[in-house]
Amino acid sequence: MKSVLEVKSLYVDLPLPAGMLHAVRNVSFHVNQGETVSLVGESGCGKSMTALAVMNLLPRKGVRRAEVLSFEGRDLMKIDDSKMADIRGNKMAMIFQEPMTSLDPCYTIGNQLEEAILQHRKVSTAEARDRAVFLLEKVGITAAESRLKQYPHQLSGGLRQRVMIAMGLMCGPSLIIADEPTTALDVTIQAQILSLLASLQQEFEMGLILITHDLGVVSRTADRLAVMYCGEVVETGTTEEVFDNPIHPYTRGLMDCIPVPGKTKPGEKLGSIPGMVPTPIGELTGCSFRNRCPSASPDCARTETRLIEISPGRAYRCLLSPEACAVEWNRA
Amino acid sequence: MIVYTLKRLGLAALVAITVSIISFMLIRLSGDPAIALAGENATSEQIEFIRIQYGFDRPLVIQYLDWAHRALQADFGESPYFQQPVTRIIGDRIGVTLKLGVMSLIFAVAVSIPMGVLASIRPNTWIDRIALSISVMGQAMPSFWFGLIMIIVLGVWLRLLPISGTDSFAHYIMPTIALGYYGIPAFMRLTRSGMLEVLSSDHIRTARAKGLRWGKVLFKHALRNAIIPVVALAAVQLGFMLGGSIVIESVFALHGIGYLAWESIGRRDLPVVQAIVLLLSMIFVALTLLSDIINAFLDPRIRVK
Amino acid sequence: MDEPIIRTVDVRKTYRVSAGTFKGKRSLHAVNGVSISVKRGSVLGLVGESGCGKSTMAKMILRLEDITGGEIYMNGKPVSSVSRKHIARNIQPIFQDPYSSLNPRKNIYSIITLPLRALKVDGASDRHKQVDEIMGVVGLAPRLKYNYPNQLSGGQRQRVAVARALIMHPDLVLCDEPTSALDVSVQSQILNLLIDLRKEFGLTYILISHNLAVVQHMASRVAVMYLGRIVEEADTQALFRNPRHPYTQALLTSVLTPNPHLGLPETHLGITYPNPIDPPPGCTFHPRCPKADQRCSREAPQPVVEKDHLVECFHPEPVS
Amino acid sequence: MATSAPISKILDAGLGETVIFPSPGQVIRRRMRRHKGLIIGGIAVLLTFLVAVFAPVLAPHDPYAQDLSKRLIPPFWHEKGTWDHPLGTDNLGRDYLSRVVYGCRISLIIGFSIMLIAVTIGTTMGILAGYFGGTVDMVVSFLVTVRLALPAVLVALAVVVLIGGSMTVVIVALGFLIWARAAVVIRASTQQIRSQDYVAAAQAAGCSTIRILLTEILPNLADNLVVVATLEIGRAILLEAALSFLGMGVQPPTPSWGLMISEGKEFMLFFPYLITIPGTALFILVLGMNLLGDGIRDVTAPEGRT
Amino acid sequence: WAGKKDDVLNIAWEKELETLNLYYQTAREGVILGRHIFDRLIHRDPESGEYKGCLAKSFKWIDSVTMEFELREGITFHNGEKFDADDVVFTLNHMSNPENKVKVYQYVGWIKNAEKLGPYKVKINLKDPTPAAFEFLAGPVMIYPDEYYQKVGMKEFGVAPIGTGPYKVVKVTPGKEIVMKKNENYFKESPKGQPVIGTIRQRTIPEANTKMAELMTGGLDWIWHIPKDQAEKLAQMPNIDVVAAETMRVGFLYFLLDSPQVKTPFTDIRVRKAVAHAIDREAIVKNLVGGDSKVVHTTCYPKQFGCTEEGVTKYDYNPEKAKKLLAEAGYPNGLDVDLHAYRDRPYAEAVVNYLRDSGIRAKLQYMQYSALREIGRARKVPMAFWTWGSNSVYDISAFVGNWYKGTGDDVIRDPQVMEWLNKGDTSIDPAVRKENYKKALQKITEQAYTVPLFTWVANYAFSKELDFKAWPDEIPRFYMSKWK
Ligand SMILES: Nc1ncnc2c1ncn2[C@@H]1O[C@H](COP(=O)(O)OP(=O)(O)OP(=O)(O)O)[C@@H](O)[C@H]1O
Ligand SMILES: Nc1ncnc2c1ncn2[C@@H]1O[C@H](COP(=O)(O)OP(=O)(O)OP(=O)(O)O)[C@@H](O)[C@H]1O
Ligand SMILES: [Mg+2]
Ligand SMILES: [Mg+2]
Repeated sequence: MKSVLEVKSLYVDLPLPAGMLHAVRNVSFHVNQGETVSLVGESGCGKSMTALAVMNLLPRKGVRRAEVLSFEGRDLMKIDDSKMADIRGNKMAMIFQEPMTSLDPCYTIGNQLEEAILQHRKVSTAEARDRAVFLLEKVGITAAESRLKQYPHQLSGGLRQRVMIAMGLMCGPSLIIADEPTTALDVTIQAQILSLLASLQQEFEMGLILITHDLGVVSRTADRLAVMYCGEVVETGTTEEVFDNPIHPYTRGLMDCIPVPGKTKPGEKLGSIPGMVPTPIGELTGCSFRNRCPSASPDCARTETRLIEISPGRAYRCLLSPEACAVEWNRA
Repeated sequence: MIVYTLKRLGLAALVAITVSIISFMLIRLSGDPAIALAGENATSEQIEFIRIQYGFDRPLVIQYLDWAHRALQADFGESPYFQQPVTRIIGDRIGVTLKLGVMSLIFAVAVSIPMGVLASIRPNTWIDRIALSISVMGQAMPSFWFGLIMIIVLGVWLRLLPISGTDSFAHYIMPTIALGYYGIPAFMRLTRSGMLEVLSSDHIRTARAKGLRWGKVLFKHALRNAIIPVVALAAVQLGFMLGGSIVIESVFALHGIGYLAWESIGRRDLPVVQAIVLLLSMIFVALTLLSDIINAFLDPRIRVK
Repeated sequence: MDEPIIRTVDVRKTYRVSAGTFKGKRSLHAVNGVSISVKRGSVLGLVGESGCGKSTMAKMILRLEDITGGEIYMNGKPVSSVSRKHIARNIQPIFQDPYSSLNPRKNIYSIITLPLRALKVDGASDRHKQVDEIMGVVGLAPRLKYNYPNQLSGGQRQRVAVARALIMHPDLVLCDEPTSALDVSVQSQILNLLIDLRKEFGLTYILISHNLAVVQHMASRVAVMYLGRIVEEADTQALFRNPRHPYTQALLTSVLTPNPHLGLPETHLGITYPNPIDPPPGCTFHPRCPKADQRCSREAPQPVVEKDHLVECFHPEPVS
Repeated sequence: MATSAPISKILDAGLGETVIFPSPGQVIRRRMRRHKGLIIGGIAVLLTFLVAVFAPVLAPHDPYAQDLSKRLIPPFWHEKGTWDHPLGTDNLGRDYLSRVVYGCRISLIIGFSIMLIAVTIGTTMGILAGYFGGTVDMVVSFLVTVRLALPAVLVALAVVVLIGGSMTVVIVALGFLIWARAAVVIRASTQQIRSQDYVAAAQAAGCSTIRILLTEILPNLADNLVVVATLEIGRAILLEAALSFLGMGVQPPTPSWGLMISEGKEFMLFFPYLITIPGTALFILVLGMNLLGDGIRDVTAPEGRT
Repeated sequence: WAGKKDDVLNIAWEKELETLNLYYQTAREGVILGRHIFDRLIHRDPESGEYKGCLAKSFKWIDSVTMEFELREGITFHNGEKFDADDVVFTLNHMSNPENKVKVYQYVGWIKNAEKLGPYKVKINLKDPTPAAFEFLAGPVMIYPDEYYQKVGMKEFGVAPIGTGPYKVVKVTPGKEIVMKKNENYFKESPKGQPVIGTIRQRTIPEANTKMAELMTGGLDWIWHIPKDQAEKLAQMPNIDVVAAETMRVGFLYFLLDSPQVKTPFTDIRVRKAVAHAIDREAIVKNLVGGDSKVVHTTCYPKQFGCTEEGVTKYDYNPEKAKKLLAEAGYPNGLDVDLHAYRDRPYAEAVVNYLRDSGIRAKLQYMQYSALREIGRARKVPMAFWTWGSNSVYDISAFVGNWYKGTGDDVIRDPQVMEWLNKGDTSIDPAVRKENYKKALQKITEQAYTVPLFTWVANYAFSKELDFKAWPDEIPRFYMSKWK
C-alpha cells in the first residue's frame, strides 16, 4: 500500500523558562493510504506536538528536527512556509479537540468552510458553497443550506465537530490528523463522530492519524497504534497485537487501570501505575518510565533505551526482553 | 431586541437622573449661588435681589424638579452669568470639544492599534519593547506637561505649529496629540493582549491548519476578534477624553465645553455646569450603547438569531 | 427498612439565564422533578449527558444551591430546615477538578482542616494528629503537609480533596466526576482509594460520572438522567443487564470497551442535541429516540416502577 | 493544551522521589529576578520612598523658609547656580531641592491615601458584586456606570472649588472618584474565584459567608489588589497634579510636586527648571509605580501566561 | 497672524466676558471694552485728571442734586442711529431703574431720573448729594442707543453692542474672540482723540504661558497681567516692550473680630498688631511685585480723593515685636489660623511665610473670589487677603465705603467709623469730607482692623511695533495707540 506520511526520528524541543522541554523525542511512524494510525498516551506525552510538528504549526518557539518527514514523497523539512501552507488544509487536514473554540466565532459556518477551498482551488464562491453543502450533508447535517448561514455558537458541540470534519474534507486531503476529536463530547456523540470519521476515511481512501488517550477508542478504530510516554514511543504494532499481547510495562499498566465491564469485577480494586508522568525538561538519560516501572533496575537510569523490533512493525522500548517485561504488576 | 433596547434606554435614563441629582446637589449644597452671580463688588441688596430673581430661595427639591422638568425639554435654563440660554452657550462651544475628542480618539487608535498588532506578532522583540515603553511612559506623563513642552518645542523654538486657537486644522494638531497620547497606552495594551490571546486561540490554529496565508489569518480572523474589547474601550475612552479635555483646552486656549465647565464652576454658573455634566454623562452613555451595537455587529454571539 | 440518608422528592432547580445580550432572560430547568433516595452504605451512580443536571443535583444536596421546588430529606429531615453546618457534618463533596478545588493560597494542612475549623470542632491540639492520620489513610506522604497545592500532582491533589472530605467522618460523600480530570493511570489510584475508604469507614457515595464503565465498577445502584429528569433507575446489575429506556440503551451501546476485535457501535440516535433552554415538548428525548411515535411528542411519560426498576418511557423494554 | 501541568524533571538520582516542584514563592522570586521592568520600577519606588522617609536628613534647608532676596536662583548646572541651593530656588526664594525632597513625602502620602480610599471602596464593591451577583451585582454595576459617566476631573474640580482646597478635601474627593476601576477589576476576579471549586468546598465544609470572603476569596485577590493599588497610586498622583495644574489641588505652601509644577508653570518659558525638576520627579515616581504594578502582575500571573 | 502689516492689533486676556452689555457685568475687561465701544457724557483725562465734555458739549451743577448737560450734535452710533437727548434720557432712566437689575447699580443708583430739556439738552436729578457723580458719569455710565436697545433687548445687545465709541464690534465668537474695527465716523471733537489702528482682535487665552508664547512668536501684539519676573525676561526680548504701571488696586489683610460661627484670635488687638508687624511689606514690594508698587498704610489708594496717611498709625516690620505681642496676648508658642486668599497666590504665600516666621502658622486657603466673598460675608473667615480696585473710581468712598460702612462685606462694623464715612460720603464740601475720612482712617489703623499691604502693578507686554501707554486706572486705551 502507498505510504502517505513517513516520520522518522522526529524531535520537538520547546524552550521554557525552566529549561528545554523535549516534548517529542525520536518518534517514528508512518501512515499508509486508507489506514488509521493511532497515537495513544496520557496527557502531556507529546501526541499533539507530534501532530503539530507534522503540520508545521508548532508554538512560536518550538523547534522540530527529523531524519525523515515526508508527505506523499515530498520532504516537509525542506519546503518553505508558503509551500507548506499550500499543503495544509489541501492535502493534509487537521481536526482539533475543542469543537467549542476551534471555529472563529465571528464568521458563519459557510464562510469558514468556503474559505478552506477558496484558498487552495480556483473555484467560484458558488462552487465552494456547493462543495460545503455537499460535505455538510455527507457528515450528516440536515438542512445544510441554512446551516451555512449560522454562526458557530448556534451549533451544539457535536454539530461543530461535524463541521470541523467537513472543513477538513473540503479539498479532499489524503491525510487527516484528528487530535482527540471526541474527548470533549458525550459518549453517545463520540460513537457517532467516530463512525462518521471511519466511514469517510473508507470512502475517500485517506490516511488518518487518530490521537487519543482513550484505549477504548483506539481499540475500535485504529489499524495500527503507537503508545507514547513522555515524548517517546514505547510500543507499536497493529491494534490486535498490542491489545492482545502488550509488552511494555507501561502499556500493560495502562490496560490494567481501566475498569472493563465483564473483565474487571465490580467493586474490585483496579490495577494502577504509581507516581505520575514526568515532564521531560533538561538533560535526559535512561528510561523515562523507570521511576514508575515495577521491573526497573539501576541499569535503566544509565542505559539509553532503544525501540526493539520483534517483528515488522511491532516494537517496544525497554532494556528487558519481552518475557522479562511481562512481570505481573503488583496491585497496590 | 426591543426589550434589550428598552432596558438599555431605561438604564441610560436612570444614570441620567442619578447623575443630574448628584451634580445638582453637589453644586447647590455647597453654598449660596446668588453671591457668586452678583459678581465682584456687588452689594448685599443686589445679592438678595438675584436670589429671589433666580428662585434660589425655594426648597432644593422644588428647584431640582423644576430644573429637571425643563431639562427634559432640552431647556437648561439661562446662564445667569452670560444671560443667555445654556443650550446656546453650549451649542456654540461643543463643536470644538467634539472635534478635539474625535480627532484625539482617531489619533490614539491610529497609532496604538498598528503598534499593538505589531507588538503582538513579535512579542518580546524590540518592537514590542518600544511599544510597551511608549505605553508605560504615556501613563506616567501628565498631559498638561506634555502639552506645555510641545508648545515650547514645536511652537516657540521650532515655530512649526500654531500655539493656540482653532482657526485651522494645524491648530488642532498639538492639542490632539496631547490629548490623544493619553489614550494610547490603554488601547495599545488591550490590542496587544487581545491579539496575543486570540493568536494563541484554537480557531487561529484552525485557520492556519486550513492553509490560510498569514495576512489573512491576522486580519480576517485575529484582528476582528481582538478588536471587540477595543471598541468597548474606545467608547469609554472618548467619554473620558471629552471630560478630560478641560486641561488641554485651557493649555491650548480652545474654547470648548471642557474649559467652559471649568470656568463656570469657578463663577458658579450652575445651569451651565449642570448641563455640561449631564451632557458629558449622556454622551458617555450613548457611546457605550453605540459600542455595544458595533460590537454586536462584529461579534455574532451578541447578535440576535 | 431504615431511613435513606438522602431522599429527594420532586426536586427542581430553575435558573434564569439570558439567551444573548439582545434578548431577555429565559428559564432553564436544570433539574426538573427528580426523586431519588440513597440508602446508607450504598453507592448511587448518577450518569447522563453533559448539562443534564447532575452537578446541579449535587449542589442542591450540599445546599450550595437553593432548591426551586420539591424537598430534599437528609436522614428524614428536610434540608431546608437544618443549618448548612449540620449538612456539612454529614455530607462532604469531592469535586471534579483537583486544580480548582484546592485554595492555592493555603497549605495542605489548612486545606484539610478547613471543615474542622469551620465547624468549630474542639481539640486544636490534636488536629495535627488527625491530619497526619487522614493523610496516611488517603496515601499522602507526611512531608507534603505544609506544601501548597501547586506543588502537588493531580492525583495528590485529589487525595487532598478526599482527605478534606473525610476528616469530619461524614456519612455521605458526594463525588462529582472525581476522576474525569485525571489521567487514566491516576484515575485508577483514586478509584481504588474510594473503594478502600468505603470498606474501611462504611461510607455512602453518590458518584456522578459520565464514564459508564466506572459507574458500573463502583455503583450499587444507578440513576440515568436526561435533561433534568431521571429517566431510568435500577440496581447496577439489573440496569446494565437489562436497560429499559432507549436512552440508556444508546448510552450503553456507545461505551467503547477496549476490544480490538469489535467495531464501532451504532447508537441509532439522531444528531439533534438537547437544548435545555428550549426543551422539546412531550418526552424530551423523543427527537432522538428511535422508538418515538406521535404520543411521545405530545405527552410527557410518567415514571413507572417495576421490580424496583424505574423507567420513564412509553415504550420501555420489558423487565426480563 | 496541557500547559498548566506542573513542571517536573527526570532526575538521575534513582527511582524514588523524582518530582520536584518549586514552591509558589520560589516561582515568583525566580520570575522577579528576570523581570527588568519590575526591578527598575521597584528601585525607583524604593528610592522615592527612602527620600520621603529621610527627607529631614536629605533636605539642606527648611522647605518652607522663604528668602525674597534669593528668588529664582537657577540650579547648579546653570552658570549662575550655586551649591548652596543645588536645584536653585523658587519664586519665593525657597530651596528647591528641599521642596522636591519634602514633596516626595506629600505626593506619596496623597497617592497612598487616595489609593486606600479608592481601593477600599472599589474592593468592597467588587467583592460583594462578584460574590453575591444578582441584585447586588446590578446595583454595583449601576454605581460603576454612574461613576464612569460622571466626568471625574470636572466633579473633582467642582468639589474642591466649592468646598475649598486642602489636602484632605483633595484626597477624599479623588478617593471617592477613582474607585470604579478597582471595583471592575476586583469584581471580575472575584467572579472568577467564586466559580472555583474550592469556594464551593468551603461552603460545603460549613464556612460562613464572611469567613469565605475573608479567608478564601480575599487572599486570592491579594495579587490583583497589589497590582491595582500600585497602579492607582500612580493615577492618583497624576490626578492630583492635574487638579493642582488647574489651581485647585493641595494648597500652598505645601510642597506637593503637582503644586510645584503648577506654581512653576507660570515661569515655564523663562525658568523651565521650575517645572522640569518636579515634573521629572513626578514622572519617575509614576513610571516606577506603573512598572512595579505591571511587573507584579506579570510575576504573579498563573503559569503559562506572560 | 497679523500685526502691523495687516493693521490688526491682536490682544489677549484670560477672561471670557459674559456679556458685552456692560451694565450687566463688572469685569475689568468689560470696562476696557466699554471705553472703546461707548462714549460717556463726560471724559476724565487720564493724564491731567481733568473732566472734559465728551458726548456733552458742556455740563454744570444747578444745585447739589441737579445737573444739566448740553449735548453735541451730529454724532451717530455705529449702526447709523443718531445720537440725541433721547438716548441719554433713556440710558440713564433705564439703567438706574432697579427693575432692570443692572449689575453696576452702585454707579447709577444715585440717579433719581433724567429729563429731556430739548433735543440736545438733558437734566439729571440726583437722589442725594453725590460728590462722586462726575467720576461715575465719566466711567461706568455709558450712553446706549435707545431705539436699537429697545428693539433688540438686553440680551441681544450683549452679543451685538452698538455705541458711539472709537471702535465698533464686528464679530463676537463666544468664549473665543471679539473683533473690533475702527469707527471711521468717530466724531472729530472727541476729547478721546481719533482711533488709528484699523482692527483690534481680542482673544481669550486663559493660560499665561500660551499667552506669552504667542506674544513671543508674533501671534499676539499685546498682553497684560504678567508677573514681574516674566515681564523682566520679556523685556529682554528684541521684539517686545514691557511697561509696568501702578494700578489703583490695593491689597490688605482683613480680620474678623468676632463671630458666632468660628473662633477668631483677632478679637485681641495685640494679635492684630502682631500680624501687622510680622510682614515685611517692603521686601514683598521690592522683590515680588516690583514696578511702581508701593507700601500703603491705609486701606485706600493714595491718589483717591480723601485718602491720606496723615496721622494714621503705621506698623513697621518687626518680628520680635510681633512675637512679644503674641506672647502678651497669650500665645507664647504661636498660633494656628487660616488665611483665605483668592488671587495672586505668590503674594499670599509670601505673607503666609512671613507670618510663620513670627509664630503665626497660617494655612493658605486659596479659593475662587465668589466662594471667598460668600463665606466672608457669612462671618466664617478669620483673616483674608483681599484686594480692592475701587472700580477705577478716584474717590475714597469707592474703597472704604465697601469695607467699613456696614455693607455685607463689612464684618467689623465700627459704629463710629460708619458715622464718619457717612458724613464724608454725603457732604459736598471737600474739606468736610476729607476731615471725616481722615478720622475714620485714623481709627481704622489705630485699631488695626485691617493690615494695609501695598498697591498692585500691572505689567503690560507688547510688540515693539506698538505705541502703547499705560495708566494707573488699569484701563488700556487702544484708541490712543498706533503702530510705530
Ligand atoms: N505552547 C506550549 N508551551 C510550552 N509547553 C507546551 C506548549 N504546548 C505543549 N507544551 C508541553 O509540551 C508537552 C507535550 O504536549 P502535548 O500537547 O503534545 O501533549 P499531549 O500528549 O497532546 O497531551 P494532551 O492529551 O493533554 O493533549 C507537554 O509537557 C506540554 O506541557
Ligand atoms: N449557575 C447557573 N446558572 C445558569 N445555568 C446553570 C447554572 N449552573 C448550571 N446551569 C445549567 O443547568 C444545566 C445543568 O447543569 P449541570 O452542571 O448540573 O450539568 P451536569 O449534568 O453536571 O453537566 P456536566 O457533565 O457537564 O458537568 C446546564 O444546562 C447548565 O448550563
Ligand atoms: Mg493534546
Ligand atoms: Mg457537572
